[in-house]
Amino acid sequence: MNYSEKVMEHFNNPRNMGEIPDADGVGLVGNPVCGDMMKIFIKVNKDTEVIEDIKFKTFGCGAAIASSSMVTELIKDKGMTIDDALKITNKNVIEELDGLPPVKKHCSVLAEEGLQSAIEDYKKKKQKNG
Amino acid sequence: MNYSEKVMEHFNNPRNMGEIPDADGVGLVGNPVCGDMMKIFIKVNKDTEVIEDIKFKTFGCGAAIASSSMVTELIKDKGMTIDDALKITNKNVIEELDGLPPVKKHCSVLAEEGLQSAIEDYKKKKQKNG
Amino acid sequence: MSKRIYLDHSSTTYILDEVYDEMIKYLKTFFGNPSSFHSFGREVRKTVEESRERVADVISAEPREIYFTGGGTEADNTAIKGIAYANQSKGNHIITSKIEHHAVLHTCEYLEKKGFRITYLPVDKYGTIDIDALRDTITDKTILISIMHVNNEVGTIQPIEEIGKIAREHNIYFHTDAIQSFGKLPIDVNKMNIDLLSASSHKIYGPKGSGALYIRKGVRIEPLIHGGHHEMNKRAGTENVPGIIGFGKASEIAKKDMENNAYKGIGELRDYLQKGITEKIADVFVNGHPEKRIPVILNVCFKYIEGESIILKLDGKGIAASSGSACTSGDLEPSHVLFAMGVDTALAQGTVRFSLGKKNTKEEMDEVLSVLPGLIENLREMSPFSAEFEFPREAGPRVKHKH
Amino acid sequence: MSKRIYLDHSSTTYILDEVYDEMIKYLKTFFGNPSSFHSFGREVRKTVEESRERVADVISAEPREIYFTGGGTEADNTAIKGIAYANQSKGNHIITSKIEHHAVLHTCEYLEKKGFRITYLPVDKYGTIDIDALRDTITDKTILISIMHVNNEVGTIQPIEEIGKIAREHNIYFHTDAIQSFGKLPIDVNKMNIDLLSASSHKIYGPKGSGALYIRKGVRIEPLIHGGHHEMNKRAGTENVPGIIGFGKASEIAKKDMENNAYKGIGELRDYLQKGITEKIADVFVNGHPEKRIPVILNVCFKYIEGESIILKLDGKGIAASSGSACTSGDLEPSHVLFAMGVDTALAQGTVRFSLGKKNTKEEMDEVLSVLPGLIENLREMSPFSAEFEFPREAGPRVKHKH
Ligand SMILES: Cc1ncc(COP(=O)(O)O)c(C=O)c1O
Ligand SMILES: Cc1ncc(COP(=O)(O)O)c(C=O)c1O
Repeated sequence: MNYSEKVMEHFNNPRNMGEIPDADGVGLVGNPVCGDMMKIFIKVNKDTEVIEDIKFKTFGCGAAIASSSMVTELIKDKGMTIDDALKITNKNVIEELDGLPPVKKHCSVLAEEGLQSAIEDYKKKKQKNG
Repeated sequence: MNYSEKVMEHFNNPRNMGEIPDADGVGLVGNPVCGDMMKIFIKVNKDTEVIEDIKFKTFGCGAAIASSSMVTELIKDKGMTIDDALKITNKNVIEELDGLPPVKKHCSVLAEEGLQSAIEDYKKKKQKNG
Repeated sequence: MSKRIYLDHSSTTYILDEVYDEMIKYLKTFFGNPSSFHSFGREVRKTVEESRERVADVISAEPREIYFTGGGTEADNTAIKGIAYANQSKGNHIITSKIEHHAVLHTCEYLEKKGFRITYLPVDKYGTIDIDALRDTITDKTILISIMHVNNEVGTIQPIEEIGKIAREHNIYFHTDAIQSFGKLPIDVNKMNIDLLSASSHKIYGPKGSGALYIRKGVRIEPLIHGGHHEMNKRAGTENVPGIIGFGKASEIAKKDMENNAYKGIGELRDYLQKGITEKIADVFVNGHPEKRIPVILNVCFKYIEGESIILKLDGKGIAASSGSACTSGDLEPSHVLFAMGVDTALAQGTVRFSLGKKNTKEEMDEVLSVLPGLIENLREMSPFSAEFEFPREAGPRVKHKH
Repeated sequence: MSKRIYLDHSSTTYILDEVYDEMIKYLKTFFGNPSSFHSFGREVRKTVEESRERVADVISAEPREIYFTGGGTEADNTAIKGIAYANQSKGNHIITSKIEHHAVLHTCEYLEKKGFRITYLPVDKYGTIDIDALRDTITDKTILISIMHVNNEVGTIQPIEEIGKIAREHNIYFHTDAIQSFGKLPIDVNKMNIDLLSASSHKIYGPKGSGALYIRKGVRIEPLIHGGHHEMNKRAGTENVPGIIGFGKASEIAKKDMENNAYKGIGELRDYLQKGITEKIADVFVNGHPEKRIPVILNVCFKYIEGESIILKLDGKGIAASSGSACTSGDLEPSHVLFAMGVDTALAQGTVRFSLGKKNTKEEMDEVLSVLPGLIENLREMSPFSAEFEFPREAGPRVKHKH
């Protein structure tokens, strides 16, 4: 099993690692028992619905950490709205990482789910808060 | 599988190889189908019953040829009577050859049987001829 | 790359120079087939038989009780399937443990499909099998007990002399997978009442692709590989001659090493590393028996982070170790060994095995100790878990643990 | 000893220098376990996969269809038992031939004990299997046809393309033991409709203890050796890395040799030797097909004398050949191949196989031709048999011939 250079680069220099204390949405997916858990924090502009900040914390293997880093980078670099962000799939993550070993595909799925879960959380909170 | 030096010496320089045209007894044992056949010729002194000459012809492997050579040498060197000769067993042959590989023990048995068969033939002929 | 530090000897070792020198003669000059009758064959046969003696010597066996195989896994398969099929008329029950290597476990699971009943003995928190459970589980249908000597993940040494005694009392064959202990711990197949024993060359500084099965004389097995008359009709196939020669030489050296107490020094290094890690890093748990543990293995759980990521970080620093995490192996669950020992599964995901060898130095341990704390901290910073955000409790009874 | 002449290449070959040079790097420098995650493992994994490509290339297969084994015998066992057990629900009938290698025959005999029905196809006097008999013997319970490509004793080439076609028409798996032809004759597993193919490294100037099984993608087998996830779960056990690397390099060279028609020259030497022997020595019979025969094998019966004694005499002169005689193998009856071809058993006892290799020279053939006649005469003088005292006729029907 071999990781691409891109995966290693993101693993060693993860982008957007950390927490957002006053996040507008937080997603928590995976299970440490299965070896991967991701927490994704987003800060959303209420008017434009642009994701203005995104951060992650991940328990997991190299692919899980690199996927988290990549998915947050994709969002942040492009200044995406939550609608655009919801279009991001694990395939995008894999492509941008120059591929993942077959047994590691699920890590990119987790990144997709983590992002979606954070956005859902944001929406739920928004609804609640009126 | 390895032959002793003694076996190789007898194989390469077999003693008493050949035929005795006017033999007093001839033994033919074994079967070419099974890979070994021995023909033993003896010349016997009618009065003393000493085996005065013995020769062999053998179809077979290294052990078969060496066993033939050894059994004839045992007889000839010692000037044996047919009664003494009948006491020679395959064990003697194996010992004198410094051993035979396990799968080759039957070759020494053939030598013993060849000798006995030649002596029997001699006895039969003697009886017939009075 | 010359300054890399290798701490994965329980996975595989390099080949010693003396082993190498002997082997390459049989790659280059003496290439004959040992089954051949001519001089090219005979000159090789002789050395193959010398190797058999050298391997036998390590465990006080007779040379003709040693059968060369293509590795440790093949030896395990040959022993277990071989005894099972040869004794089907006597019974169908086999006893093994939950912490065996996959070479044993998957073979046993396969035999379950073929109508055998397998008991997987539990272990305590140190990874020692439960001798009373062993006694209780024996029935008159039990034909084989297969318990490893030393566990390859945590290093715990099993009480095989006791097990051998029980097996002998009940007239049951006893196989031990000694792949981690052969040449490292003293073994006497007679004193220990071992009927079959698996060994592997590449764990003791010999070449890969070469192993051996000891089969006590008189014990019948059904061969795994059929064909020519090789290895006294118990293992067909042209012999891996250089592999056998290398294994023989490695065995000879291993025996001398044991006599010279070479593993005492390695054990001290291991303890030094263990002490350093537990002192310098918080939330670290050492697995395996505190004393009855082979001196080369140090298995540690680093809480809150995952094993593969640790291995990757170490690898980036030129340090090679292995992980008990699920991710590395492609399975979904982590080590069946730690699970059997009752280690919390989330914690078990953060496992690293350091396994030491003959040439490791204190300087190398110091290097690891200087690098590791920062690297663990770095990963822990990335982790959502911490003393404040603890692992979730494992919910309810888990599904059957796939080995 | 430097002037010895080696004519036993079908038994095993020496290792080419290029193969040796590549192998020893993986004995000494690159010792990692290819399953390991760290740099020591990755650098080895890469080359193992390159070797897989090189082996695949020889038979126009895809790399992922190649599974490395511990040798040719293991490949045969894996293929036949693997297909048999995986398809038990479909049927229990296997078709093979009377002239297969023991690795196939003894495996089939073993399966007979496990409830499979085996048909052993007859061959004609040239050792070619009877295609009509093959067609006639297929039933709806037939799950596997296993026919070798080239016979190892007499060199006859089987019509495997035809066999493949028949197998495909009937939806039956086709395995071929190509251990004598791999890298020597062109093979295309797709054109020839081969589903499984066995190859062995030490027959093509690679190391012993290394083989491969080609399994067409989608074909399911039950593994022979259970354990870790190696070789895509089809063959457990730490890989024999140097063996695999050597096999890969040997395969690459063999492919080039075929492209450069290297075997044409060897065939001419073989024919030269054959011509010389038949001209200089009376009562000599050449076995195998006159044309459809691999160019490296010359199998000859010397009437009135026994094979082992010829081999011994040749060995005394520094010439290595092998014998088809019973004595050498420890069996009681000689070659099952010659028997199936209808060769008189007494005559068959006097068989010698000369098998040529890449480095044999015309001078060496001349040396053999100068030595052999005297040596045969010498043995014939010792023999009780001659034109005057002929072999006894074989009496009545013989008991079942043990393979
Ligand atoms: C305890 C144990 N059993 C079996 C094996 C398998 O041995 P091999 O790698 O030689 O196939 C290993 C090593 O991988 C092991 O540590
Ligand atoms: C036709 C054939 N099949 C199988 C084998 C067995 O292969 P290996 O020697 O690699 O086990 C051989 C060679 O011995 C052979 O010639």
